[in-house]
Amino acid sequence: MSTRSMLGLFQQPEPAADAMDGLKEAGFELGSFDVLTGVPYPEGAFGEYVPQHRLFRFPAFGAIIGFTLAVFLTAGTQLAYPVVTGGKPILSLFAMLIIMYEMTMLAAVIASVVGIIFESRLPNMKPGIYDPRITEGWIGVVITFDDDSRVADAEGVFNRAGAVEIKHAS
Amino acid sequence: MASEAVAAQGHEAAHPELPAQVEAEVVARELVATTMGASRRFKRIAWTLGILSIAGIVAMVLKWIDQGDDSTKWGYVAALVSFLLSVTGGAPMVAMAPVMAKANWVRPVTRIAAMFSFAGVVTIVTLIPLVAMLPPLIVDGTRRRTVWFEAPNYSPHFWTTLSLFLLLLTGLALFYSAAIPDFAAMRDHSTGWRQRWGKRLARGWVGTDSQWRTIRMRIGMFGTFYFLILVFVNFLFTTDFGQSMVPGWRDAIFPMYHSISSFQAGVAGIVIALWAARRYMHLEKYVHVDAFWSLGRLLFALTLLWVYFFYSSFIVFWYGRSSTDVAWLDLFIKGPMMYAFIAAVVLIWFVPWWILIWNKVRRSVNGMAIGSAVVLVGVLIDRIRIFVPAWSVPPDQIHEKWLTKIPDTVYPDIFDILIMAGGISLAVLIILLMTRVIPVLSVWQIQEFNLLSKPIKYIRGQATMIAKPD
Amino acid sequence: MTTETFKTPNWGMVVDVDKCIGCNACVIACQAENNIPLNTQDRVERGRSIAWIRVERYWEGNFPDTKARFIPIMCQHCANAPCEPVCPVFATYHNSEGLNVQVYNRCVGTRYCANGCPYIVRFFNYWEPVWPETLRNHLNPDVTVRSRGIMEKCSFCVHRIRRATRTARSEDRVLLDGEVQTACSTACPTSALNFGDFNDPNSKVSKMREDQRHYTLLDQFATEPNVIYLAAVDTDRKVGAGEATSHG
Amino acid sequence: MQQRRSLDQAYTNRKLLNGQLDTPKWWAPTVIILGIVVLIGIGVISVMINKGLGVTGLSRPVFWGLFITTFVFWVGISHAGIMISAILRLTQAEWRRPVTRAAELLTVFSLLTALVFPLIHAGRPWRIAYWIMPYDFGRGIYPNIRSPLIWDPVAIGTYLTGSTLFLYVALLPDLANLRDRTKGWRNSLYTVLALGWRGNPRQWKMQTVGGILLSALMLPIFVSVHSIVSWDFAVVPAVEGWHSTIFAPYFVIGAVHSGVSAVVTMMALMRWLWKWDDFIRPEHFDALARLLIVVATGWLGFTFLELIFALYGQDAPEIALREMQMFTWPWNMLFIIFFLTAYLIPVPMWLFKRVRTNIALMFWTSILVNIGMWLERFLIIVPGLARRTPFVYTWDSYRPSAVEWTIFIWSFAWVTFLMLLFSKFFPLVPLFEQKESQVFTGDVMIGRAKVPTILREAD
Repeated sequence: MSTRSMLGLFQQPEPAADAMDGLKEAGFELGSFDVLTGVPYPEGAFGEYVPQHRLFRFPAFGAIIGFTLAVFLTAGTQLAYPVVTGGKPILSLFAMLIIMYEMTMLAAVIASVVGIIFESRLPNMKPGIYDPRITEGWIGVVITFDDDSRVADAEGVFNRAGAVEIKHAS
Repeated sequence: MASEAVAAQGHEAAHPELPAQVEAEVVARELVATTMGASRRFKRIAWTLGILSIAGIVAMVLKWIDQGDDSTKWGYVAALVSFLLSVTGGAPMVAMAPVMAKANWVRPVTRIAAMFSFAGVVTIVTLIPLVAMLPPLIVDGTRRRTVWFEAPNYSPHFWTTLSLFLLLLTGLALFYSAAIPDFAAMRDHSTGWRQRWGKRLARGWVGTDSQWRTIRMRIGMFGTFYFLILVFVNFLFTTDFGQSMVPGWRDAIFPMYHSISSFQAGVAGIVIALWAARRYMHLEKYVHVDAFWSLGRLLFALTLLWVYFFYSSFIVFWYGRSSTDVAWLDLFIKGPMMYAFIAAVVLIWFVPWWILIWNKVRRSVNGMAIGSAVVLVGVLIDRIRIFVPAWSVPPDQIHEKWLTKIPDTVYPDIFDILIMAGGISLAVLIILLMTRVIPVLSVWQIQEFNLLSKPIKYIRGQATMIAKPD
Repeated sequence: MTTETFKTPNWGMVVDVDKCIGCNACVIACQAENNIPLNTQDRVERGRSIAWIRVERYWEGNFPDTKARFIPIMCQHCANAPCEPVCPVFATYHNSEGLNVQVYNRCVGTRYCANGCPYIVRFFNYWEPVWPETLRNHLNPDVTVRSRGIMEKCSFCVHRIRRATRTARSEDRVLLDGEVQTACSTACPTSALNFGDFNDPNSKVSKMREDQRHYTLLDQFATEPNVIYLAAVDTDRKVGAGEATSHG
Repeated sequence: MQQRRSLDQAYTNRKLLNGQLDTPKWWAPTVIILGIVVLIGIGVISVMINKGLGVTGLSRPVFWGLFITTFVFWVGISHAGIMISAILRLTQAEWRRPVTRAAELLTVFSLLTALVFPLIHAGRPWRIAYWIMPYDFGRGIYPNIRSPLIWDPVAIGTYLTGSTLFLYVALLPDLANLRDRTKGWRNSLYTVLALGWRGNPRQWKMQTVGGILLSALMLPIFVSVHSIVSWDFAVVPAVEGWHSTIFAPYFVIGAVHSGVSAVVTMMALMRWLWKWDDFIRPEHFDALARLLIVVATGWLGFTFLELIFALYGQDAPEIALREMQMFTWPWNMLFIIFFLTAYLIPVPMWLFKRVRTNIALMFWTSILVNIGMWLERFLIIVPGLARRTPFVYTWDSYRPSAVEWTIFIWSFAWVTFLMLLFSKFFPLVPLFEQKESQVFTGDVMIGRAKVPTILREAD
């Protein structure tokens, strides 16, 4: 079915927050509307839902992968062709530790970057309705409808809150 | 933007995570009240500690009579001195650094940290026999390897003692200069001898602007001094009472290693003291979980730093493998104290690292207390595994280029055990008694804390507003 | 064949400093044997001369009663060679016969091994080696001509060892003591340089190393060299064990 | 502390995107000139590879010289980025905001430059593949992980990858900003790069949380990299001046010293070239200089320890080496310059607020520091090798050849070139952080006093 969405633009945080409250009162469920800002405001500044995330699992997972890889790589490459150098053991743990450490950290970093991208639901090549002025300090409240019947209420809320402009998209 | 919001709703409903704002006057009264009287539990603990410490002192005298001629037997005392130096010297430093960095969370911690420097007395007491045991610079005609290249004989004995005294004095000065307003508070809210002493020590404090300025200046000044002296003491003690006892032990990082684990022990000590104060003196209202959280992050960082410093010396010795390097490995790692070494690594690094990596633990009071206890034990064992082998090297080898004959493990005799127990309990006792003399949390710091950090409502959300005056 | 006959040797050298007269014959022999490029004046001035074995000269005592002391220095083939573990590509390693082997075609020329060597017996080819026309045909076919950009050092004439072993194997017998000789040891007129197998208890070198005069160079690095020196007898001081005297 | 100055976001965009949207006049000619220098440098490098290392001034026993020194120097500079962006982020220092990205950039580009040196410094650079990578399945023989020269590429590779990703993640909101400001092909480019960023709470939360997470992860890497570089030297017992246990932290803190100074230099240039006076302000220089005083003094302490324990052993060779390093021509001259420039001149000057807030003076002092820190590495590496050792008749000084100096200069041109090229397409100052600081800092009246405040999210 055609979900259409609407974007209300505000110049100040206060009215935007009012609009969010209004939408809540009007009984739109929390997931359906969201606030777009050009600046990270303190969490919950607009009374929006607090996004849940599992970011910290990614580095842990990555670290485990990296460490295992490193163990196999360091041990394997030494055992594959054991060459004695300077009376050091074939598996010199304290040299291997350094490589293991680096590879663990590398995998952890890569994994957490993947995690950050994924948890912010990116890449998203069809971001939907948007306005460039948001990056100039305006604040957008975007709402999506399953049925067109409720568009009017939302529009009313926006106007009452003092939206400077309202954009529609389907 | 922010300022309007702040101006508009500066004083809003309290934030769930931060406790309600307490009126300054209430703070003063309640905190001063904590010093009054002593519960039966307190008395019992104090007596036990007292008896232990006396036993320790007696044991030290007996050991002196019994083994006063054999320096190889005094490794455990050296380890004890190092441990006490670490904790009592490290703690005030840990409290001072964030103060100078204008960190807000540290304000409830400073007093309890500064109290540790009183326990520094014990360090000096236990150092006395050690100084007597330390071989002179010039052993049978030739100089032994020290940092005192051309200095007169017995310079290490003199300077180390002096610097330790200096550390103690600076610590006390630091404590006192930060305590003056609280003495004034006692003068105003206390009774009996406390009030009289408060009056005497407050030195006519009324809190004028100039008085505040001087106090801040003094804290900054003494803090800087304290840091410099602490590093210097660590350097002298570790080289004169550690490295120079072992032929061919040349470890440039060792003083830094010692300082780092001393900061670690200091943080751990503070956390435990804070935990006890919160638990038994019912100061939950003032000691927020935030303080533990920040200390937790600090402790975690120091834990990683410890393993870094250790590894950077270890890898050089292990890889270089020249005669002196091999001697080091044989003496300190796989030598007489191998199991102690493993225990130290587990307790200083592995366990705390694995505990403190979880934010849940860092944000929990008891979890932090457990972690810190582990660290403290670990540091003690680490000192033992370093200083006991170092002292157990017979003096006749002192002129060799590197250690050829690795000494056997020296196990503690009854004297050592008593001395260590006594020394530590004396230190604890001193801190305990101090809590009867002055509020365990600095009154004015708490007041300032409440003044400068306010939970506010920002548009629709919650935030903490922290003022940063220059 | 029993294992007894083919037990792996541990090649080493015993240098009797007392017998060395500093004639430099060993240096020339090595130069010729191992295709070492000529040390032209410019190379020596730039400190880029290559000499797998060199004879160091020290003066002892003050004029007029001065003594010249000579000590031949070549790769010590250390059991704990500091040069080996630092090589990132295994271009130098320790083989089963106690030799410190340089693998020319693995070397990428990081020169880290040279920094690691306390005896400074490793050499880098800064230029492509060139010989005058007359010398081209004198090159030893058994020895690789090292291209530029790689390290080289004394190999205990490993090609001679290999050849001797091969002949022994083909004649189905054990290597005799003294059958393998390095270029320098053959050239030495006073037999100050003696090459042999330390694993064979009856070999000449094994007997010589029992001498009470024996010592190794720079023992503070605990490199356990396979080159043993016998101190000069007429003085109780070992020639520069660790501390070098006035360099003339 | 941060004087709060209310800046309209549109204005912030206009000013900070001027590098991309209306490029300054000087940009094109500068880039062309630098490009020519870079080309010359590359030419010289290829000549050296073609002719062989004979063209350098290296000899025996000075096998390592200017190249390795410069390698260590650039790795040191690369420690600016994480120092500023990670440590200051974790300690929540507000004044870090305008410089974080530039610092991370410096990290990435100086690492790219540093990597070149060990490779061209090898005798046969065309064969380094099996040094860096365990690819040689044919022979089944792989790199020797016991060698510090294997630890290096691993560590630097990790650091490089990590900081590049860190840089990109922190770039996302600004890419979205550029996407909104541009038209045509650039717009489509930025649209792709911005991955469809809209700035909803979830994305912002990931920015902040992820930033902290990445900082916490990058910090240990940052420490490990220079430690491992220092172990290249420290694990060699044969060279007296190198075999010291303190090298790892000593190098790291020295690296921070030079890196942060390099950031100061760059900040001054950015302020002058792009006219960002509103964003890069004296108080930032002030704060950085305070930091530098602490770092430099700590570094001095380590230097002292290094020296004391070098002499502590009282072995003849060690003392001889130090004698040469400090009191014999030409090293003594270099040593004096090193000590003056690295500490004695800049740090006392920074003690005065008038100097700390004077951008020109900060610029020159920070350059002095980096001269000094380069000399420090030189004085560790070269005299250590050129020292007089037993049983060698060649111990001689080392004079870098013209080729080496050219490649040395090339490295600076190369880094600047990359920086300017980047500045053409991406903002050097993180816009969203700039705006964020506008949101998160304020003033409050305590009594009659106007006190600057910081908002902390209630976590």
